[in-house]
Amino acid sequence: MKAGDFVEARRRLEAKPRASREKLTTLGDAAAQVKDGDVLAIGGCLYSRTPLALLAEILRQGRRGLTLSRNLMCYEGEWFIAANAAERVVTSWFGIGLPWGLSRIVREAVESGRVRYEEWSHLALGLRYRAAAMGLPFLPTLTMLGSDLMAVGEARTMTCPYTGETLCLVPALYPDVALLHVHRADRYGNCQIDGYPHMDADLARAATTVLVTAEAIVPEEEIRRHPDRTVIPAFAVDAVVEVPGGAFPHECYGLYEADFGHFDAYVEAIKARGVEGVRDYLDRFVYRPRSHPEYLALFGEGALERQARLARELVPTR
Amino acid sequence: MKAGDFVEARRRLEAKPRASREKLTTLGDAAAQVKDGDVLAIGGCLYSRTPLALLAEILRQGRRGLTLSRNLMCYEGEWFIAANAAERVVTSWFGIGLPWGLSRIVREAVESGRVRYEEWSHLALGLRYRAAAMGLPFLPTLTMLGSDLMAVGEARTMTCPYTGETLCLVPALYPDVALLHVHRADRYGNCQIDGYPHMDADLARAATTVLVTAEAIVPEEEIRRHPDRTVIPAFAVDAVVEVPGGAFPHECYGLYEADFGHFDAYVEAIKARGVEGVRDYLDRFVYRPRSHPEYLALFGEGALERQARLARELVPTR
Amino acid sequence: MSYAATELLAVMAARELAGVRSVFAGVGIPLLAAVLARQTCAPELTIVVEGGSVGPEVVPGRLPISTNEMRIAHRAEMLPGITDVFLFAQRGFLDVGFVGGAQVDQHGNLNSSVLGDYHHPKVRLPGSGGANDIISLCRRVVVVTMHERRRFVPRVDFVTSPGFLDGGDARRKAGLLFGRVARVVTHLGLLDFDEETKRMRLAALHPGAAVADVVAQTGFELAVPAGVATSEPPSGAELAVLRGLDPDRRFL
Amino acid sequence: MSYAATELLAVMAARELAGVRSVFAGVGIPLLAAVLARQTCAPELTIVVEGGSVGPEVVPGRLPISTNEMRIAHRAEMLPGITDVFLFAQRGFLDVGFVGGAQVDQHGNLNSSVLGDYHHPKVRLPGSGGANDIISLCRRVVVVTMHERRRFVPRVDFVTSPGFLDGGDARRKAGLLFGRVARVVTHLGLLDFDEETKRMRLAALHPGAAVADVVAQTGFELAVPAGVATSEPPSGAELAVLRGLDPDRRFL
Repeated sequence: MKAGDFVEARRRLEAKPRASREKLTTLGDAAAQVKDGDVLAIGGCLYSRTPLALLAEILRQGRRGLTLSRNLMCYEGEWFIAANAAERVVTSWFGIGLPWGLSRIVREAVESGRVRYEEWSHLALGLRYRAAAMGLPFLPTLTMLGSDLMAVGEARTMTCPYTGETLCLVPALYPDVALLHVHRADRYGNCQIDGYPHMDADLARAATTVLVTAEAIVPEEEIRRHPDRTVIPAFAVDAVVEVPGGAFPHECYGLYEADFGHFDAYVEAIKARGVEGVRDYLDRFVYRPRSHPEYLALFGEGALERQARLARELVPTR
Repeated sequence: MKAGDFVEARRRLEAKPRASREKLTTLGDAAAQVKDGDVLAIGGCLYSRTPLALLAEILRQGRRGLTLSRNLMCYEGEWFIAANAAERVVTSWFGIGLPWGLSRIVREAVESGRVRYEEWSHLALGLRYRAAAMGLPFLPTLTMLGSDLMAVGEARTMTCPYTGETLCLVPALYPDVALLHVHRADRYGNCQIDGYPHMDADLARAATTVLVTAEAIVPEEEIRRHPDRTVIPAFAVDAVVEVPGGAFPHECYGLYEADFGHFDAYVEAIKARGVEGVRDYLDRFVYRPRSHPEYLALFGEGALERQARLARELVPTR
Repeated sequence: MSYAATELLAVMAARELAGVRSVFAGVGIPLLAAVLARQTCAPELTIVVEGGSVGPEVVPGRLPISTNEMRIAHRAEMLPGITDVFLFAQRGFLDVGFVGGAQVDQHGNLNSSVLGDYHHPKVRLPGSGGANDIISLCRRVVVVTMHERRRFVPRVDFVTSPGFLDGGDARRKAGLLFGRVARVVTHLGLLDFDEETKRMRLAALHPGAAVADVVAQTGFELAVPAGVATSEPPSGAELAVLRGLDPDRRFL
Repeated sequence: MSYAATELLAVMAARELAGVRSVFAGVGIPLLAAVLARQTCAPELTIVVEGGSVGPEVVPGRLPISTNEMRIAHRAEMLPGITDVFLFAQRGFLDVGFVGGAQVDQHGNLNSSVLGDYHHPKVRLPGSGGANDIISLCRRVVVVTMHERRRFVPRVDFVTSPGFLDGGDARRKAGLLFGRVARVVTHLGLLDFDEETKRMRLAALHPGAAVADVVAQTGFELAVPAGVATSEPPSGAELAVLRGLDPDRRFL
């Protein structure tokens, strides 16, 4: 879809076969809604609430030609590059974090021209999703002005009709599919998130199709008891899957802290064997496990419990 | 300030003497920050979370030439008209509700030309506050297009540079002062609201000065225990006053239901004596009471408790 | 079986929601119709109100008087805030919108702002509220109103909420790309709009109403096709639900 | 008393926050500096990070590695979401922003995107993240960086984050009406910008550094006023706070 094409975006939403009110399904059936060439929006931020279980299933189903968009892209982006599943990345930052240095995978893919990296400032990308969430073609902003980022993307400048000042316009980004991991949802798709909201609520409104994994599927009653905690309404959601630990070894606020030791090992393998290190990792952690519990078991006895303890030390649990 | 003048709005925010971190004060000192001729933004919606205690204090201090802006304006607007304190009203709807019919006070004031009524659609007005909350001159929207509301206000149309379609632009509304009533705040001004958020969070970001009454002042610890419940940050707030029942006889979600019987009596007096009915009401409920508890006592023994019971029947309390 | 005109109106409005998944409804008859539909022809209906409540339920006998009070937050699924609830409509999530007004004209335009001139009104009405937004942004809009000659005027004094404006493709030309006023439900009949001219025409008569009654209560020339059907009368079940919801007849 | 260059940098950055009420800071040295300032020269400081945390505290020894993880949500006052936290800066609420980059040039422009050409980069760097937003939207911006010749280039390969662009009023002309790059804090000294030309100049030397060291590590001609002051060395108290926060020297 052309950037900012709110008309086509709304038409797609209206033309979409309505999901049944009951949306509980499996990872396999949820991920099957992703098609080759789709533009995906990945929820959470960096290594927080990344929908890793959904992303792994999309790789297992062998999708190709995908565009990945995310506020800050973590190593899940490297997975899709190594698997030749992604040809374009739209983000404001790509890596894991200071201690792990520059991503060799990203460097090789982008410097060789094999993968396109479309860079936006963090706010600009957030506003692109928000413009779409609002059903608009663009949002104005004061950021990015004067920078070289204005020249390499689809941002434009306009003269403000009220003040005569120069404004930056960022075009709405309407993803084909949003992939989200939340704390709790009911079987209809009403979602609640604790702690950092990141950009998930905007993604759910922006995308044509919304796939959600939840740490827990709760009775409708629990949602209705705290309606002011609901951030995504059922009518925006197409599939819900219960996946405890669905973001592990990334963090899920209040429930488990990211496993930095695991990141170390992941990066060590890349330093040693480059992209082969990622492919070996995918074999072990993505393609071989026959279920998410089997995947979690690979982290060793009580790994999730250990990270849960660390999480409780940092933030209150409800 | 000219509609949409985001430059002047930010300059005012930057030029403002910084409130001390401690913001607990009295209704009198808080309301004293309102000046004659100010543009006010009133929080809540219609008869929900209306900052009545603050509004009454502003009337007691005899302000003049005010502009009142609110999403849906209830009878607090009639108070300012009857007191000759307001010359302009910016809203999308002005009244109390179906059972109470057209407002005779509004009709007389507007039809005689004594008070200017600037009408926007409900969403358009919400977007005007949101544009200001975002520090922007305007927001685009698809609403109001083609209607006669386009001709009577400061909305404009523009051709979308991405799609060529016609868009409506609504100019940011930057109030001088926002008046809000919330469920809980700490002494620094961090505010939490239960249930309906209405437009309060946007008002707090849009206004140059933000005055808050809270049902309860809570320890900083309680705020830090649930940071994801905070909707207004301390740095946006200038004054905080603890006023239990500060919205009564309007409702405060989960705490007390609106007292419709009181509305009936208020309207009966107007049917009988027109604006004099309002002036008598102001004498009794606004000018005479020497404190908010004294004001609440006028509703009779246990009125607040009765409405609290009704509230608990409707929505869960935490 | 006897029933009030308001009851008939609520029943006929409810039937417009058959199979619908989401409706943006105001308080009064529209809300009663939505709740009735949820219990009859639209079991999966999510009610959305502009005060910022999604999926609320209503306590019989405690009907909300405004769209932003606790009575309409009861057992809600979400309370998203006013601006955000309208943005759901702007994005295209909401199937049907119910609206009304003090005046409705032959092209489905509504007026709830002023009688006379905007700047020097004969009568200052309350204003748009969310009516303009609902009619501009929902997928399909149904006008719900009593059928009275003083309301059904050739041209509204002020277009608060745009129907088809001057007819033809005027609405599209104004930039309103989505949604349309599909029906006007009154206590006398059902009306729709000519595909070409976008002028109002009679689509069905409600039981007890004759074409002459509709014409007499319509202040403009109404197209009346031959052999207009008559709606099924309200059932005992439909009326029982309504009367259970509003036993004190606050709105019925 | 001996200290590492990184410790010196953190102390000097912290001092830039004296009396400041809010700072938009990234992880690493900037966050350490902000926490240090809060315990010394800026007791009322509210730390804001782009992951969406307002007023967090940090657990010594458990420093966050990203701005969007639980370690930096610890005892926060608010968790507003990423887009909304930047909008606080766009509205003008945030006093100071700390930024850095792989390259900084004589006009305070920063590059964290690419070395070489954007479309065919020699080195693809991680990207802007929030750096562009912080430098564009905060009231006052302080660049915090090690002082190395490879970083201090005449002109950045790519302007990820605009300082004064080509100098003079170029920044204002581009539409950046608010905020400005006020200072560059390095481990060798303090730099600011000529009011007219907006070219970088030496404002102070840090203890142990000579003008010659600064010049040697700067890849462009740096204005060096006569009689440049020397900063007070880090105090034992300042260093103790830092070392308590980062005992494993993950960032120091």
